[in-house]
Formats: sequence, structure tokens, C-alpha cells
Amino acid sequence: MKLIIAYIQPEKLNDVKQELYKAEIYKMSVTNAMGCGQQKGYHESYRGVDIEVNLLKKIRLEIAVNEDFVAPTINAIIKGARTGEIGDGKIFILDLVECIRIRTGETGNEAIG
Amino acid sequence: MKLIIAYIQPEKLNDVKQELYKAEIYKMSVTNAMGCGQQKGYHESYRGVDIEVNLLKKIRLEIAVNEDFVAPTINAIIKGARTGEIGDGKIFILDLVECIRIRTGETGNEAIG
Amino acid sequence: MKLIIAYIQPEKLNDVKQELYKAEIYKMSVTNAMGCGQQKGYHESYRGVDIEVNLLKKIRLEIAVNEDFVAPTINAIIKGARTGEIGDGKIFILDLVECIRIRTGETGNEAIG
Amino acid sequence: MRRVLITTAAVLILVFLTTNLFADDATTSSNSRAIDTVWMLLAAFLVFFMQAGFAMVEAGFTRAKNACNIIMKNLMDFSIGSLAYWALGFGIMFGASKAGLFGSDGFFLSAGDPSTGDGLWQIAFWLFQAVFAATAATIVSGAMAERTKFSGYLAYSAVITILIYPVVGHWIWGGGWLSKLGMIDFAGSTVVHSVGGWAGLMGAIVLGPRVGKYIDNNGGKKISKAIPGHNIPLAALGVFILWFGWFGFNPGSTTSGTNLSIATIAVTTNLAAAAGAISAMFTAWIRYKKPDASMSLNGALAGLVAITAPCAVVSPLSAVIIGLIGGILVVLAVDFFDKILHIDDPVGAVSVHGVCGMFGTLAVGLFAESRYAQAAGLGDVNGLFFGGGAKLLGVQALGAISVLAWVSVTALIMFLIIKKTIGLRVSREEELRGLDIEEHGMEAYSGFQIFTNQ
Amino acid sequence: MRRVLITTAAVLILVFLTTNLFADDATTSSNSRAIDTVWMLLAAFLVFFMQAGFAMVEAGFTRAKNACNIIMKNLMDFSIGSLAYWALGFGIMFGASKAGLFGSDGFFLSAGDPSTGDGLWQIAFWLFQAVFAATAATIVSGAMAERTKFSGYLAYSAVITILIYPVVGHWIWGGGWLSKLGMIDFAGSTVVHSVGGWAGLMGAIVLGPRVGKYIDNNGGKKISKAIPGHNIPLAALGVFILWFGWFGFNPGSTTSGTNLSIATIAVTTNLAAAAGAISAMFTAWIRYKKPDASMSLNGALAGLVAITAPCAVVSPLSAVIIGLIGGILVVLAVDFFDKILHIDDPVGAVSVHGVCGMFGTLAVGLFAESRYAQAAGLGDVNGLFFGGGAKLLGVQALGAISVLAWVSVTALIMFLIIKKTIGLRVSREEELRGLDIEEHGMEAYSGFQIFTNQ
Amino acid sequence: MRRVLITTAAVLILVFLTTNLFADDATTSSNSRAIDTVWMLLAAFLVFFMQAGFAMVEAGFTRAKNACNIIMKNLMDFSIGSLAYWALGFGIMFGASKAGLFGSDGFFLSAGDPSTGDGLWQIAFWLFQAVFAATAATIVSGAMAERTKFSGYLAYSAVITILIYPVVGHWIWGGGWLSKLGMIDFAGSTVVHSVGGWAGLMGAIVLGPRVGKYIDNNGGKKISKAIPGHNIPLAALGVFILWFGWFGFNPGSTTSGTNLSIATIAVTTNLAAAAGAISAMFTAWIRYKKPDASMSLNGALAGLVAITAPCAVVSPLSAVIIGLIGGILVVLAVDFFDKILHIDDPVGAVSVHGVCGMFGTLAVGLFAESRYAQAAGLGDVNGLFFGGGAKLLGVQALGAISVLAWVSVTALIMFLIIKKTIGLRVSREEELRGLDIEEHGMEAYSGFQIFTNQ
Ligand SMILES: Nc1ncnc2c1ncn2[C@@H]1O[C@H](COP(=O)(O)OP(=O)(O)O)[C@@H](O)[C@H]1O
Ligand SMILES: Nc1ncnc2c1ncn2[C@@H]1O[C@H](COP(=O)(O)OP(=O)(O)O)[C@@H](O)[C@H]1O
Ligand SMILES: Nc1ncnc2c1ncn2[C@@H]1O[C@H](COP(=O)(O)OP(=O)(O)O)[C@@H](O)[C@H]1O
Repeated sequence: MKLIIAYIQPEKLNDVKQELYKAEIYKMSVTNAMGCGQQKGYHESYRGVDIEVNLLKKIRLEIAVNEDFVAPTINAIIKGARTGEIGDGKIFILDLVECIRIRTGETGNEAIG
Repeated sequence: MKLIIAYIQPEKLNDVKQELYKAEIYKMSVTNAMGCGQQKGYHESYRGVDIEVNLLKKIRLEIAVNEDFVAPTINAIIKGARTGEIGDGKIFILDLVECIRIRTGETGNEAIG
Repeated sequence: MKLIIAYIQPEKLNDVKQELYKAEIYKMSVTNAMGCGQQKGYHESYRGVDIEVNLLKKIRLEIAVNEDFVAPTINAIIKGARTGEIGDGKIFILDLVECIRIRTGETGNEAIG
Repeated sequence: MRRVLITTAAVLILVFLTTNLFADDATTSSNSRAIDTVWMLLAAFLVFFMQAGFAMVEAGFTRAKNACNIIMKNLMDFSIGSLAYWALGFGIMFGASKAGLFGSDGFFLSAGDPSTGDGLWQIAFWLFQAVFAATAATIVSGAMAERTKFSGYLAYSAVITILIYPVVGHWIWGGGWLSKLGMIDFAGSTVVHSVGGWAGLMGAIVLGPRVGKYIDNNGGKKISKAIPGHNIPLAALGVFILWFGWFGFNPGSTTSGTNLSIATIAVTTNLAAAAGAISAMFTAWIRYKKPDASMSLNGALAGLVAITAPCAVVSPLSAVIIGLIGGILVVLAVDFFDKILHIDDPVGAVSVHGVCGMFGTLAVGLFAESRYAQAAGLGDVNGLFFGGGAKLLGVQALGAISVLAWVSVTALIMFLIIKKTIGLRVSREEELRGLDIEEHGMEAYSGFQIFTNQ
Repeated sequence: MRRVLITTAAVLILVFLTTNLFADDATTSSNSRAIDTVWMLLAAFLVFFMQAGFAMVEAGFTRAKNACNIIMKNLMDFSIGSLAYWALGFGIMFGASKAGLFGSDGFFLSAGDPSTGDGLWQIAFWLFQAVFAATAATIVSGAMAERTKFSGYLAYSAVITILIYPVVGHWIWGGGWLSKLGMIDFAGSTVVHSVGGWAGLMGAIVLGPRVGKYIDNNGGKKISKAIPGHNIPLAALGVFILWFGWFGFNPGSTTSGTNLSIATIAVTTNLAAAAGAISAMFTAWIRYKKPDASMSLNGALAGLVAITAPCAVVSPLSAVIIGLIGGILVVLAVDFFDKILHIDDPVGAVSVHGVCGMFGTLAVGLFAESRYAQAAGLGDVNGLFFGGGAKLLGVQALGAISVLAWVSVTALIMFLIIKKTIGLRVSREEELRGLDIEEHGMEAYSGFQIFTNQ
Repeated sequence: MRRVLITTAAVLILVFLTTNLFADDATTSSNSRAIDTVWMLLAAFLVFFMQAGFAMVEAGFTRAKNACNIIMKNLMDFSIGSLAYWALGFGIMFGASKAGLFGSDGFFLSAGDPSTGDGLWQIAFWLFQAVFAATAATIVSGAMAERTKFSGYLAYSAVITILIYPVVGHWIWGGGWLSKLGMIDFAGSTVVHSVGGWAGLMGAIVLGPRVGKYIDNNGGKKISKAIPGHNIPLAALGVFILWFGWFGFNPGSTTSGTNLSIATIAVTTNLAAAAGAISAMFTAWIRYKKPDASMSLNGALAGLVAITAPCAVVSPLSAVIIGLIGGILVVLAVDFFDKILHIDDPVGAVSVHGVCGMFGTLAVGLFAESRYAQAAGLGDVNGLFFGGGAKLLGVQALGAISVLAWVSVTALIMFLIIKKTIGLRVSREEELRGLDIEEHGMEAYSGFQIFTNQ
């Protein structure tokens, strides 16, 4: 099992969700995040004074999947999030040791989906 | 060492905290999250138009523990969070390579608790 | 590759960022979090009634780095965040299996920086 | 010749009068009536605006997940209250008295003939009274916030504006038995505020506390937990709006702009509010080590409620003293209801309106001064501190206690009936998730990240 | 001797008059003029304050990422509108009539001579009219929210206050052809609200819906999606402010405080608003199973808009009925524009101001009663339900339709021209990221965590 | 017979007079006094409401972590100011003059006898003056926001309302030396706004900038960093409230509703505000490439401050010009204080109130026109541009500079004394964590996720 973490542009969340649904990945967790990457902050100012917006708003996805779902998940994320512009985001993959469904106590591959 | 990530219902946070305290787990980190799982969104509407609430509000717990605390932690979370209804949440377990206490520079099992 | 997660005091974020920049680590993700640790909550009250502030506001950093950047990153975080007082925070290190840049599809060490 | 002269003089004078005085058909008395009407209407508008103040205070002092619900309660108690007071309440309050207990005609504004000056006066007077009735009604929503079933609340709204409030109003302002005894409640410390406060107290008791408000200690002792309000700036705005509206509430209660004691009333109102804010702040500072903002805001309201009855009959200095006491009282009362009685009143409505309303009513009996009372047209009365003896104080106390009794009993019965029929409280799950989603299917702050576990 | 007596008497009377009546040079007529001026100015201030109400309602009912933009639109349409109406609009509305179609003098407040009572009256009257003009202008921003280019909006602001609104105003209030036909639009259900509503409708059509508002179903059918507002308490505050301001809008439209029918007007205004809130709530409750807060708030506004034309000529009972209908209508209209026509009006401005404005205008023809109309100085008119036949109703309908036609055509042309030249809509990316950052380079809620993907 | 006739005539006339004129004992002069009192009180209420406006503007333009503190400062400077001005300030301002420098009696409202018309007038006048004094006091909190120790701020509040403000008031409005020279500051550009602005400037200087506001560049040059406000919609609401309140501030300063130049004043006030908003927006647009909302809002306030002195003596056209200049000036001044002088004024109070207040005072000397001044009862004065020569301008300049000198020196001394004794600034840690938690032990937005690192 793998835990996939992806940082994407906020406005791409809906597109990514659509692609994940198409790939039959229905479970995920989403949080707000701020990110520093290659993308330069847009020019923001307040009362004529520049604001160093080097922390840009991002959406963080966390998706736990079985091994055979790793590739489809990654592809779906890329398909939904890629524009070709700096700031598109990044995907990180971690090993997931165990997964437990709280309601039933099921574990492992059973629990993940 | 393991890193335990749990998604639970927001209203269950206090109960889970109580159970963790009883199991002598005092350290944790909490973030707001939105989740898609088996649980269907409750019916929300605005001005008579349905809102697709497929992202439900969840609480994300992150708890780093030594190996012998893994089971008690999981049990405590389940005890506090389970209602038997869809939406109770999920627990993920990752391997934790290292842990460092910033204040003292201690590492490993020393640092975690 | 490693994924470094650090919990620090909110007011230390700028200092940590400075130190990371000095160590030539420019990429990171930041989220808001609430934490329970050794630090006791400050005394907060509302209308004369105590509030149990055992969840303190923290900043959560997530930084993915190549192996040779692990030590500099940790040092930079410690340098920026340490005051010597309880509540300074903690660093967790996880193994990172893979990293993908969404824009280009690059993977691994290439993608991380 | 003389005759011609005289006639000429008379004609000249008449012409003169005609040209100068009756241009546009205005007369001195039509002008003074216009001044009175304009004043009373503007004051009514200001009092109406207090609805916004209550809505903001109550929303700000409670949690984000219940903000829509509070808003809806405030909107609806005013709306339902307006119609109910038009249909029935006004008649029961100001109609022909039955045994000094309640009025019995003038329903549906039937006395409001638009073609006569008197009829128009009645119509303007109705509006002024209607916004007062709605104020009494809306006070209650604060004490019952965050756990009341919406449909139950709608039922309550109608009952208070049709029955509970107008009867008290009749007793004190409508020619009823207390007004005959000489009770002075100039702008309604008792009529409006205590009625709202005591009804809220009964509501809070029948409802029980919010989930998580009182937890059992290991020693089996109940401990009070703070449930902080979610938007203090909004609550502060509400308090400023209320203070602003109170300038309609108190000075407007002359119902006459040609009664120049409106000046004194505006000043005593302002000084008492300022004094209340200051003394509440220092009381909180001493007791809790920090100058709590929500208590200071409550203090200003406490000063305002306390001065509402005596505003027209006391000196500015007395107003300052009354305000100072009100501000201290509200902090002690909040502590008392919360920590001793364990009655959960999220915004402190019972302390502010009930307790300080009662105090203000008694303050008339203590601080009234004849020279202020006479200027306001309230006769030659003096309170205990100004040589008038204890008689007025006795009447005031009788009034305050009678109203406490009437409201407690009727409100208690009403809430118990609602509880058995429509239902008064939402379920534990609904309360935890928030009334906005459960009762209204929406969120107050869509898109904002809010910790919803509290 | 007699002569002396007579003379003495006359002198005495004169002295008497002098002392009592002309202290400070005041006369009865100067007093009544002062009452009228004070009243009209205070009413104008209240109507001005409605700008804050509109800003809060519109900001609260849209998303956080566009809140600064909405604020700027409201600030600027009032500011530009004020100058434009001063320079040109007022003259076109109230200047000497050309064929009953538009006015042609009095630009730059040229009739406002400060040294005469009449001139000062003109000046006060200008302010009262200016805040009305700005109200019409600002209604539009709600219907066009969240996607309009800021510079395009500035251009629109000027055109509506210089041309579209004043021409309608001239027809109905400025001595133009509709006023000659006897159309009654007392405080502007048509002149102000419908003008704003229909202009907003054209704007919303030309702009098209917000990204994500209507999505294509699998079956190729468009489905409407909710885009919830971000701050319902703020929107509610806005509604309370509007209701408060409406007490200037409607009763102030007598432009005279000595016309005591201000009392009736204030009461009908309040009752209709209350009734509208209640009926909208229940309509929403029945249709959507939950008492939606935003619809109930819209309902209060619907009642207010509907009573604006008839407020001076109908009874309180009729006002309640008009309000109830307005509240139902607004819910149905919102549904109709959204779910059937798929026109995206984020705050429901078209339904509230356009539809209910038209209904209110017709309601005059149905509910007018002579005894109210005469008290307000509007003559002996009766509507269909009170024995006056269908004539008045016909005139009202003609007026409402003519204005619909005029505004639709001119606003459509204007928006199309703006679209071709300055540009009317921001790009998809700008819309997704939010107008605050893209158009104004700032955020409304700096530091707050907000889900910005919607 | 003739005698009978005459007598009859006289009696008839008298009866006539009695019936028509003295119903309710009203006389023309009592009516005009009532109109004046009602007007002055309503204006005072509006000015009071500006406190809410200041609180919202200042809270909105600063960070969420300090919002309770700002609210408390505004509540407390008004409350303490009210009592201080009642006890001492009013006497120093309007008491019997000592050498034209300060007043010396009338403390504790001792001239306010409630039984005479004059006494009641004094009481109403006190309220009107008290809300002005509090306005001057509250301006300062904006410039000192986000870093001032609360107890130090309380001390400051008392000093400004007891000493600094009343002395200036005495000079210009209380019969002091500047009023004798013929200085015209109709509603207080200098008396109120400059006093607040310059005191704020001293406070900001003594305090030093907020942590992180100016950072050292590599080249050793200081760079200004933006610290964005947390709630622009709330700030915008505040500006609308201030604008609304200003209709009490300026037209109310006639203290008379029978002085019909209130109409002109209301119009000049509105036009200047509108012009200020527009010119500030365009200035910001040109300089920073984006139409900044906070600057546009400041622009409206700048126009209002600038027109405050000349509102009664200039034409609408001049008002537009004054507003336009004010709007440009405020943007340049904000830049100047921030980027050149590196004085940290979080909400721009010094630029809005100090600089534009001074400009408005000078504008009297430039734009005054006799026909407006005479209508307002201010005599036959003309400014430089209208043939009056430079004399008036000289007096205005002298006044503005004298006040600058007086306020700078006394405020500086006061702040330095507070710094040495009570302490003026919180510690770095307290500032970073926020004054709400550190000073008041609470949060403004409990439950909301806010990035608190800034
Ligand atoms: N090494 C990293 N560690 C943690 N987060 C990262 C890292 N690299 C990128 N991110 C996250 O991904 C977001 C998108 O980065 P982006 O600028 O698109 O990176 P790039 O184009 O260089 O891949 C960043 O804002 C940040 O939140
Ligand atoms: N595979 C997953 N990946 C990421 N998050 C998940 C996954 N499954 C569940 N979650 C999180 O757990 C929450 C609870 O899920 P729930 O509906 O209770 O799942 P189930 O009952 O299917 O286990 C979800 O809202 C989501 O935040
Ligand atoms: N074992 C843990 N698991 C998860 N989070 C932790 C853990 N220990 C500490 N944290 C996070 O780090 C923050 C700082 O902890 P701190 O009180 O400084 O811990 P200590 O001083 O004991 O290392 C906590 O508020 C919490 O968010």
C-alpha cells in the first residue's frame, strides 16, 4: 500500500477530482496548504506596499491506495492538474504500512478502498 | 517508530483525545481536513440549489509513537471515534525513520514522547 | 529521498524560512496545525471562564529532500526554531519512495528540488 | 372713521397672520405635532436598528456553526413579532383596560385613522411600540442560543408579543394597575428588558445547558467550561449599534420632540453606558486578571439597561453612578448564573437585561430627582436618596417583582408546552454539527476553515 | 379714548406676536420649512446608509475571493454616481421637460442658490434624489458580481446615473409623460428598483454565468449548482441596514415632515418587510425542506421593494398582503431565473428589485385606497380592489412595461458597447483565482484559511 | 357699540391665537428651539455612531490577532472620554475664557439646568461636543494599533479628552484667541481631525514600527513591508458608517435645524467624499497599477476630513475640487510617512486626519465664498480664489500650525511620560503572538483557522 501526497493548484481541485473519479478512485483527503516551489508569487500589494507572497495557496491531497492503484492515481492527478506552467505541483509517494477502517476494524487492502 | 495518521469526525475529537489520554498518549498534532470516503455528504443547499458536499469536514490526527505504543494508540482512536456508522474514519500507519526534538536535539525514542 | 515533517511555533516560521533559504532549500509546504506536546497551553479565558487550550497553534512544514539535504534541512529548522523553551517543536523524518513533478513528469531526485 | 380704522387693523392683522403663519396651512400646533411625529418616528427607526445590534451581538458571542440560526431567529422574531403585535399585542397593551390587567380593543391598528392627526399619531405610536415589543422578544434568543429548535422558537416569538409582553406593558404603560400605583419605568428597564431577560432565563432553564458547557469533575462537582464566541468584532459592532439605537429607545420615549428633556435623557443614557463599560472592564480585570472584551461590551449594555427606567428622572451624576453599578452587577451576575447556578446563557442576556433591568427599575426609587422628573413631565417625585422616602422605591420593587412573577410563570408554562408539542431542543448530534447545517441546511462562512469540533 | 384703546390693543397684539413668534426670526412657515428640510435630509442620510447595506448583502452572498471587488464596486458606483448625478443626471431628471421625455436644465446644481429658502430646498432635494439614483446604480452590482471587469463596471456606473435612470425618473417623478397619465410610484418600486433590477438582468445576460454555475448533465441538460455566499452574518447585517434605510426611502419620499402620513408609510413599510420575510421563509421551507436564511433575508427585501410604490396609498392590512405576496414571488423568481432561464444572478437582485418592483407598481393599481392617498396628498384614487376600477392598474402596468422596455434596450446596448470596448468580463483564470487578487491585488481576509478552489 | 366690537374682535383674535398657536403650550419660538434641539441630538447620535465606524475601519485594516484589542481601545476611549469630558474637558473648552487660552468653569455639566430651555440646550450641546471629543480621541488608536500596551492607552485617552483636545477647542470654538482672529473651522478639520492625527503621529513615533514592518535591505537601506489588514469588508462597512455619521458631524455643526444651510453642508460633504474616493482610487491605480480598495476607502475619508472645515462656506463645485485634492493627498501622504519617513501608521490615520485636516483648514482660506458663508451665518468672508485676498488664508494657516505645535509638544510629552511610567509598548513576544491573547486573554475569531505567523 502506498500513501500518495499531491500538491496542486487550488483551482485544479475539481478537475483532479473528476479524473480520479474516472479512474475509480473515490477516497481521498484534502487540506489547505501554502507552498514554496519554483513558482514565483504573483504580485500582491496592500496600500501600495509589496507583499512578499512567496507562500502560495495550494491544495494538498492525501490518497491511500493499494499497489495496483498507484499508477492510475498518479496519472489521474497529472491529467487533472497539469497545465504545463510552473506551479502545477508535485506528487510524493510514501510506503503505507497499515490501514485500518475505524468503523469495522478491517485492515490492509480491505480497508483502503 | 511509527507515524499514525487518523481521519475522524470533527465531533469525535474530544472523545478520541480522552481515550488517548487514558492510554497515556499525550502528544499529537491536529489539522482540519476535508474528506471523501464511503460516507455520502449530508444534504446541503443554498437558496434552494443543491450543493455537492462530497468533501466532508474531517479532523486529521498525526501521532508519532514508539513501536510499543502503536497498538494502544490505534485502540484508543477506534474506541473514541467508532460509532458504527459510515464516516467513522480511517487510520494509516507509516514508518517513521527519525524523530528530533527541536529544543534539545534529542532523537529517536527519546524524542518522541 | 526523505520527507521531513516539522512542527514549529507559528511566530518562528519566518526565521525558519530564512535559515532554509541560507541552506539553499527553497521548496516546502506549510499548513496550519494544532498541537499537544509538553508545552502547557497559555492561560486563555472567555467571560471569566477558563478555556482548556491544550491544542496550541502550530505550523506544520513538509519538505521533501534528497538524502544529502537531510542534515542541512534539519539543522536549518533547528537553527530557526529553537529558543530552548518548551514548545519549540519536533521534526519527523519519513522515507520517500518517489517524487513526481506534475508539470514535466520528471521523477526522483530530479523532481524534488 | 374709527370703525374703518378698526376694521382695517383687524383685517391687516388677519392678513398678516394668514401670510406668515398659514403658508402651507401650517400652524404652530401642526408644527409641534410634526416635530413630535418626526421625532417619534426617527426614534422608532433607531430602535428598529437595534435588531441588527442584537443579531450581531448574539451571532458574535456564539459559535460559527450556529450563526445562520441566530440570524434567522432575530429576523423572524422581529417579523413575526411585528405582525403579532399589529394583530393583537398592541390592543392588549393599550386597548381599553379590563380591571387594570390587560387592554381589550384597538386590534389590527383599528384606531389608526389616516385622515386625522390623532389617527396618524396612533399609527406612529404603534410603530414605536412595535419595535419595543420586538426588542423584548429578541432578547430571549441570546439566552437560548445554539441549542433551540427553530420551529419551537417561532412559536415562542408569537406568544411573547401577543401575550407576555403586552400584559406587562399594559400594567406599567397602558394605564394598568402598576401605572396607577405610580410606578415609573420611563423607557422600559422592566417592561422591555426584564421581560426579555426573565423569559430568557426560563428558556435557558427549560432547555438545559449546551453540550460540553458543564462537565463533571472527578470530585463529582460541575465545572463550567468556556465556549468562546466566534466573532468579537461583529459582536462589538452589535454593541455600538445597540448603543446608537438606545438614543432612540430612551430619548424617544418622550414620544415628543418638543419635550426638551430629550437632551437630558440622551446625556444620562450616554454617561451610564460609558460608566458601565468602564466598571465592567475593571471588575473583569480584577476578577480574571485580564480586561475581557466581551465583558466590557456587556458592561456598556448593562449601563444602558440600567439607565432605561430612570433616564428621565435622574441627574447626569446619578446616571454615572447607576452605570457604574450596572457594570459591576453584570459581571457578578454572569458569574453567578454560570458558575453557581449552572444556567447556560451564551450571551449573558439574563444578566444584562433581567438583572440590570431590575436594578434600573429600583434605581428610580433611589436616584429620582424632582427637577429632572418635572422637566420631563413626570411630576414631582424624589427617590430615597433625594428626600422622597421609600414609597417610590416600594412601588418600583413591587412592580419589578410582579413582572418577574408573571413572566416566570407564563414563560415557564409556554416553554414546557412547546417542549411537549413542537419540541424545544435539537438533538445532541444536531447540536454538535451545528444548527446552521441541521436546521437551515447551510453554512454561515462557506469556504472558511473552521475547527468544528467545539 | 377709543382710538387709544384700539391702538393699544393692536400694538399689544403686535408686540405679543413679535415677542413670541419671531424670536430668532422664526415664523411658523420657516419652522415648517425647517421641519421639512430636516426630515428630508435625515431621510437622505438613511438612504445613503443603504449603500452600506447593499455592500454587505452583496459581499456576504458571494465568495470571499471577490469581497474586495464587491466593496469597490459599491463604493465607486456611489461615488461616480454622486458626481455624475450632480453634473448631469439631476438636470435630466428634474430639468425643464422636453416633450415629457427628459429634463434639460439645472445641471451642476445650478438652481441651488444658497441664499434663498427655495434654493436651499433645491439643494436638500438634490441630495435626496442623488442617494436614490445611487441606489438604482448599486443594485446592478449584485447581479453582475464575481465576474465583471472593474473598469467596465465603472463605465456602466456613469451611464446609468447620467442617462438610464434619470430618464425614467423624469417620466414618473420629473413631470414626464407617465406622471401626466397619473402613474403613482410613490417611493420608486419602478423608478429605482425595477430600473436597477432590469439593468442587472441585462448585465447578467451579457456577462453569462460564473464558471461552474451551470454544468452539463450527462443527458445534455444544464444543471444549476449552488455557489454559496461566504458570510451570511454580514449579509444579514446588510439586510437590517437596508430595512433601516428604507425608513428613509419610503417615509422620506414625502420630502416633508409636516405631512403626517409619514407615520402610515413607516408602518406599511415595516409590515410589508416583516410579511415578506415570513412568507419567503415558509415558501423556501416548503420547497427546499429547510428554512433557508438567504431566502428569508431576500424575502424581507422583497417585501420592502414591493411596498415602495404603494406605501403611501394602502392600508396596513394591504401592506401585509403585498409583503406576503412579495416574499413568495421572490422565491419563485429566483428559482425561475436560476433553474429555468439559467441566468446567473448571484444575490437575486433581479428577482428582488426587478420582479418585486414591478409587482409593487401593479399593487398600487390593486390596493390603493383613497383615504390613505388623500392623507398623503396624492388625491382621490382607488385601486381595483377598492372600487376604483382598472384604470389606475392600466396606467401602472403601462408604466412598468415602458420602463422595462427602456431599461432593457438601453442597458443591453450599453453593456454590449462596454463589452466590445473596455471589456465586461474577466478571464476564466482571473475568475477562478478571484477578482480581489486579480483586479485589486489584495485579499479581503488576509491570514484566514479559505478553501479557494470554488 | 364700537367698543364692544373692538373688544370682540380683540378677544376673537386672542381666542384664535390661543386655540391655534398655543395648543400644548407650543409657540413658534419653542418649536424652533425644539427643531434645533432635535436636530442637534440626532446629529450627535450620528456622530456617536462614527465610533462604530472607527472601530470597524481600524479592526479591519489590522491583523486578526489584534482585533479584540482595537475594539477595546475604541470602546474605552469613548467611555473614558465621555466621563472625562463631562467632568473636566467641556469646562476647559467652553468655560469662561482665561486669556483666550482655556476655559475655567462649567465642569460636571454644572450649567445644565434641566428646568430651563437654556439649561436643556446646554445639555444637548454637551452631548454634541462630547461625541466630537471622543472622535478626536479615537483617531489616535489607529495610528498606534497592534503594538500599544492597553493600560498605557487608557491613560492616553483621559489626557487627550481632558487637556489636549479641549484647549484647541477653546482656541477655535470656545471663544479663544484663534476664534477672535476669525479662524473658520466649521466642523473641525483642525479641532477634531488634525488633533487626532497629530497626536497619533506622536504616538506612532514614540512607539516605533511594528515588528517586521521595516526590514533592512542588504544595502543597509530600510524597506517597507506590507502588513495587510484582515477584514476589508468590515473596514468598508466602517467607512460607510463614518460617511453616514459625517452627515451628523458636518451639517450638525450648525447646531440648528432651522439654519437651512444644513442642506448645502450635507451636499458639500457628500460630494467631497465621493470625489476623494475617486481621486484616491485613480492615484493608487496609477502609482501601484491596481485600484487598491483600502486606499480608495481612505480616499473617501480624506475627502470627508478635508471638507469638514470648509463645508459651510464653499460651493458644491469647490467641494468636489477639495475632495479630489484630499484623495490625491492621502495617497501621497501615506507613501511619504511609510516609505520616506518610515513611520508606521497601520491604518493611515495621520495622513487621513492630520494631513487632510490641515489641508481642509487651508482650503477655507482658498475656496470660501461669501454667499455660502452668509447663508450659514458665518459672515461676509471670501477666500483667496474668490477675491477675499490672503488674509483669511493666513489666519487659517496660523491656526493649523499653532495646533500642530501644541498637539505635537503636549502629545510627545504625554507619550514619553506614559512610556517611562505605565509603559507604552508590549514586548516583542506579545506583539508576535497578538495583543488579543496577551492583553485580553481571548481570540477575536475563535475556531477560525488563521495563519498567525505574520
Ligand atoms: N521539495 C518539496 N517539498 C515540499 N513541498 C514541495 C516541494 N516541492 C514542491 N512542493 C510543493 O508543491 C507546490 C508546487 O510546486 P511547484 O512550484 O509547482 O514546483 P515545481 O514546478 O518546481 O515542481 C509547492 O508550492 C509546494 O507546496
Ligand atoms: N483511501 C483513502 N485515502 C485518503 N483518505 C481516506 C481514504 N479513505 C478514507 N479517507 C479519509 O477518511 C475519511 C473517513 O472515511 P469514511 O467515509 O469513514 O471511510 P470508510 O467508512 O469507507 O472507511 C474520509 O472522509 C477521508 O478523509
Ligand atoms: N509524538 C508526537 N506526535 C505528533 N505530533 C507531535 C508529537 N510530539 C510533538 N508533536 C507536535 O509538536 C509540537 C511541539 O511539541 P513540543 O511541546 O515542543 O514537544 P516537546 O517539547 O515535548 O518536543 C506539538 O504541539 C505537536 O504539534
